[in-house]
Amino acid sequence: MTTENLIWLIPLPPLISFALIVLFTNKNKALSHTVAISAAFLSWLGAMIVFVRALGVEHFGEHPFASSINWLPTGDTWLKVGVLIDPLGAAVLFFVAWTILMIFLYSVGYHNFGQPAGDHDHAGLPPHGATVHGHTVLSVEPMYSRFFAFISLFAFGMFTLVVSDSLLTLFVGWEIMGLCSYLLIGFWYAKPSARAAGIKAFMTTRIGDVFMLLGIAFLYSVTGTLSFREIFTEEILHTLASVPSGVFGLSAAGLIGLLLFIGTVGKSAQFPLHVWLPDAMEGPTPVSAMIHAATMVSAGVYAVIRMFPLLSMDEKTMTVVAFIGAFTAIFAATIAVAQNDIKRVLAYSTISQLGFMIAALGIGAYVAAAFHLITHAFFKALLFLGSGSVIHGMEHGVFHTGNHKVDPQDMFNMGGLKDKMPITFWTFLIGGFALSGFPLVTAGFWSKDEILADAWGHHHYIVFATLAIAAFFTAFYTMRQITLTFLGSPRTEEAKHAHETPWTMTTPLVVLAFFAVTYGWVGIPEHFPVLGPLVNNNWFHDFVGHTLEHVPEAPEFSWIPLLTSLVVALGGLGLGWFVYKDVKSVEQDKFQISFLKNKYYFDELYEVVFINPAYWVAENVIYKFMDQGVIDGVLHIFGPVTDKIGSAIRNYFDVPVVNQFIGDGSAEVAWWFGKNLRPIQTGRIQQYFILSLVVIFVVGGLLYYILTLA
Amino acid sequence: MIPLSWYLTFAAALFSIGLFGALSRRNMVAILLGVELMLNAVNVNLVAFWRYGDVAQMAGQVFAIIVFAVAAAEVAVGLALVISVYRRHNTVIAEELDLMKW
Amino acid sequence: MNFWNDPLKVAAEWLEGVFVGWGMNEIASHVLVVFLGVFLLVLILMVIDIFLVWIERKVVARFQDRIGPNRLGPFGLVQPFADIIKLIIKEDTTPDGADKVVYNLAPVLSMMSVLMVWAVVPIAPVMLSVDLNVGALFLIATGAIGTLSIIMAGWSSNNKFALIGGFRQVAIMVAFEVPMLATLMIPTIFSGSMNMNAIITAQDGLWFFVLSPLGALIFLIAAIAELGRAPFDLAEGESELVAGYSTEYSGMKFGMFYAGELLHALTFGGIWSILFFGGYRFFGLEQVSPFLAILIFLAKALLGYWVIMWVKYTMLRIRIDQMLVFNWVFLTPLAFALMLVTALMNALLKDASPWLYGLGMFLSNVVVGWIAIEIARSVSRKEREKVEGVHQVAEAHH
Amino acid sequence: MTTEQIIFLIVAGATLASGLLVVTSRNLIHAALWLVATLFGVAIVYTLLNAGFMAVVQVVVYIGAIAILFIFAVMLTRKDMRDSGAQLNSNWWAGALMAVLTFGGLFAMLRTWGGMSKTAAEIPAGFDQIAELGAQLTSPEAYVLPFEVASVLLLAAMVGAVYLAFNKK
Repeated sequence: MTTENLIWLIPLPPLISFALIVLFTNKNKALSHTVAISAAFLSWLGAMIVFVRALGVEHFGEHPFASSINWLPTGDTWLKVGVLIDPLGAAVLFFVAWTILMIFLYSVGYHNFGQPAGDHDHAGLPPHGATVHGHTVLSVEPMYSRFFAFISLFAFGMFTLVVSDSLLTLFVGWEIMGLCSYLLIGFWYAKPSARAAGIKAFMTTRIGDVFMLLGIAFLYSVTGTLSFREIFTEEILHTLASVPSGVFGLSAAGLIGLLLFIGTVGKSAQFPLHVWLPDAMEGPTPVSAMIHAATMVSAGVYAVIRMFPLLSMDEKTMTVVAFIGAFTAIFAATIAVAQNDIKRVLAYSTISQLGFMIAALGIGAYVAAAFHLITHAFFKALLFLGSGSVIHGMEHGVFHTGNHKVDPQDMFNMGGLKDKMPITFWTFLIGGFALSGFPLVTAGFWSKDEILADAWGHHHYIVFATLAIAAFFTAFYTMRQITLTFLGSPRTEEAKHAHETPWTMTTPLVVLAFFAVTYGWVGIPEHFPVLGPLVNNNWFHDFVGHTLEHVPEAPEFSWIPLLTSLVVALGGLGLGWFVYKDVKSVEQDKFQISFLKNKYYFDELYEVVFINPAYWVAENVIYKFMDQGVIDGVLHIFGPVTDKIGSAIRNYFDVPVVNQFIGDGSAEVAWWFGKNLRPIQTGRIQQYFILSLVVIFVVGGLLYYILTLA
Repeated sequence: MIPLSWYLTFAAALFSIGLFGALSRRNMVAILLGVELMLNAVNVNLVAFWRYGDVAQMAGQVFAIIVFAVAAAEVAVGLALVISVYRRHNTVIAEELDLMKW
Repeated sequence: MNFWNDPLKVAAEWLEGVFVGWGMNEIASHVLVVFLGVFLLVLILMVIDIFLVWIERKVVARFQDRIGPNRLGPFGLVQPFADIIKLIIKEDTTPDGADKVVYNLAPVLSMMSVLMVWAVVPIAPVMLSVDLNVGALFLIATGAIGTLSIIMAGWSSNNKFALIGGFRQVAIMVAFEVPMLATLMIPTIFSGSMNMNAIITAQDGLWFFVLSPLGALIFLIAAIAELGRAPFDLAEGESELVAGYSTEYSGMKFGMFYAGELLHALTFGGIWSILFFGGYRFFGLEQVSPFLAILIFLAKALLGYWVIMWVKYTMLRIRIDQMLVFNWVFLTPLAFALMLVTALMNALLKDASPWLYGLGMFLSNVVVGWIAIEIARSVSRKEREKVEGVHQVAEAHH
Repeated sequence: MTTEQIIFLIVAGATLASGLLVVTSRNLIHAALWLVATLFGVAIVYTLLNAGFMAVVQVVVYIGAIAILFIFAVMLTRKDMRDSGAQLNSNWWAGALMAVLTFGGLFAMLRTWGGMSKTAAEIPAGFDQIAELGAQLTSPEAYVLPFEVASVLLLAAMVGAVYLAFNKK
């Protein structure tokens, strides 16, 4: 099979799996997850083959794998759909395939496959446990098959997005993921908070998507194409850059870039549309991992990276992007410090890290953004799956003690899990250090260091300083999390009885931990002391950089960003450990600042600024004034008037004319004719025959007369 | 040599006789006899047109043969109906079988 | 061209010359000569018919270990003439309530249908009344007229026995026409024509009897049924219906039915010999003289007639329902199967050598016959078991 | 007038006369027998038209099967030997008028038609009508479909007739 055909096939297995599970295997849990994991495996296999083949191509940037077909006729041209795997696509495909496969595998364990059905579990609620021989144990998820169907569709959306060669198919995948995020965040739909979170995620991302669609439409109307390869030609980019858009003094390129970027802001939960992501924790943990690492938010960043040539055409847009990114990075990092929910900390850290990437793009650090996207995907997937594993272990303890009031997600209920869950601890530690940027060994260090180096090298000192502080906070809350969760001694009875999770959950952790460490090594800068000359090749920069026509220069090596990142990482970690090593309860936590804990009151702000006015407008303006006052009022006028007209018509036209004259009259006439014609129907076929012949002779004679004589 | 018109006139006369039979006889079997005469008249026309047209083209005879088949089918079913009706109503007079009128 | 090579043509031309010499119109003389020819043929046939009565009586006597007519003339040869005189001087009765015209027309039609067959029978290479290209089909057509005569006789007699006999005969004739028509197709397939002369010419090398013995057998059976002779003589089964459709006829009218039947039997013997035994051909002897050919043909026809008689005086009469069932469920399917197989084999072996062709045809006939007999045996065994099973139950009940 | 024409006139006259007797005779058996005579006359007309095969088939099918069936039907559907009562219905004059009008109309149309004076072409020597007929009836380019449809029609008619006439116990 040619690589191009193979790429076409990569998104298909999850889609087929979705259909199969929904239509056929819904009743059978084992069959459903077999189908879903097989599909994920097939896509993974295809992705790996494509990736390996891509590595073998010389000058892959100039000769990417691409093929397209005509899809929709639009006037005299065709709307094309196609696939494109260039270096960026190949790298993204690599991590997407790996993380999706791992999350699929993890989901089997997470949803307690093999456990008995719950005593009083309901579809739409998390499993409550089952009683076996007097013990309460974990029970299997009631909607197990449905979950695999949804994440299969999710995976289909992501693969479609990654392999697409145009904004059109990218947007299709994008929207499929939007739907899936809604479905999966609200997976336990009987929980009001999950329902609300699903709606919130859907609505919030929709705001971004509308702008993105505007951007796509604008782009198409200007260039007549949506294909990346056609847009990113020198000629079109320059045209776009030179055409003024008439908005904010931006060029067309700038405006389109800005609109597309707003889509990303929604999808990747950047300020000010970040509010949905923490709430998305309501979904099952594999979904969180899916959203935070493998698919959804990565898709947002991927889209911006994709559109980078367009974005970089306008300096103002770049500034906005850099500002939003940097602000989000520090803003979310500070919130994360005050969160007690283990997943919530990670959620804000995701927002913060995405801010890093966006900021890197904003300052033109294309490769660094892509690099951080990939390393982050690995270690954030690892962290989420690890936190899921922790929660799972805690739930085990909760079932053991039977005290269901204990929140298994609250870090202050944990502590000392290091010994109970060693695999989870060590892999979580690796993930956490990677997130903090622990020097040299972790992937996070190399990618974050590259961003800082780029910011310093390109003289974006404000961004550099902001990101450095954000990185410090990152290291601090990460260590806080690790310390509270794993170190010290158990703070509750439940934590004492926590238990290591099954192999289906730990295996993905180990695999992802491997990547969280090693993936950084492909991007060691050439001029890095000691290690640089040893590796002597910044492979990642070289590979991904060639996606662009002008390969971005790697920043000059400088000691300042290196030392900065060393200091913030180690300092943050150390401080975190120092502050929290003896904390026994929430009250002893000095950082429970309500301002941070309540996320700068953004939800409340939105409540006041947007939601309440919307409700007020809906209630008073739309409902009471427009609907009841104007529309109903008009209708109330219409009613009597039409009633009058109707009765007039009835009395003076319908009854006398239509009913009596036309209706009854026609019936009378028909009756009269029928009565008088009835004798003709004698039931004697010979008479009919004679009559028909008479008619034939009369008609024939007339015709003959008309045609020949007249 | 016989002119074509003779055959056609003969066929027309035979057809009219059959028509009279079909229109005027009371007995259903006799009506069918009249129908047979009409069919024969048609066949005479068909064969005559074959003879006076393109002899190599056998369409006239082919259609005459198909008329034979139709006639055979018509007689078989028609007479079966007549016998069936006779069993049920004990009559074969067409005028007495007017159950379906009005 | 002399008289001995083509006697009919020479005689006809001579006669025409004579008539024209008498001052007659040329066309009228031609019509007159044709009429005379037909008259001559009928005359000869009637004379042969008279002797058929003698032959029939002689043969049946021999079958029944008697001597038969032997008083009048040598070997009783004058006996038929005495019979005729008796028939003529008998009272000619017409039943009360009979449909007189139809009643009197029926025997004439009966005789006519037989005589009409001879219009297409080639009695010698040069002697053929009408060279009709659908000769074989003509047989069936005249058979239809024979059917008509019988139903007319049965109906017009105003007699229940006669009517039932007529119905029976018509049922038989209509039924056995089907396998006869199917077997008629077999010589047609072999010769590629329905023309009688062409069929005889095609039997140059091999008689069709050799190619299709089963076809010949089926044709014989159907012919006997058409004739209404034993074992299929149900229309006049004397123990049931007195004399069937001819019950009310007396005198020469009965004589015409009787003579018609005998002549019909001889006719079918002749047709059988033409279709399956080469007609007037006999190893080139027919080329010597037309008269010799006539003799050969007559001998073969009489042989066929003898076979029909042989069957008649050997077999028992069967029941009407048995007979119709025999036709519809055995003979007709067999005849159609044989026709299909023959047509298929003909298509397959068209270009094969004559030896292979003949062998293939013969073997296919044998196979079809064998299969038919096996099926008939298994069916009859089941029928017998059904009957005997019921019988045993009845006995046990006793 | 040639011999053929004389023969035709005689045959046609006899045929039409017997045809008239078919539709007018009181005795239905006689009517059926007159039908036989008419059909025979038509067969002779076919012979005059050089369609020998048609003539023979006419005799086989019409006289051998259809006429016999008619006679059977007449016999099976009567209570007495004779037919009593009126044989023509009350509208017979209208039927007669229609018949005469039909003939008149057809005759008038035939008189004005140009192809009436057409003369018959000689049938080419060696032209085998039956072989040609058979070939055309079984040739996919010609009439195999009507032929097959006719056979299906016959089958359906057979089944229908058997079903209708079957005396249900």
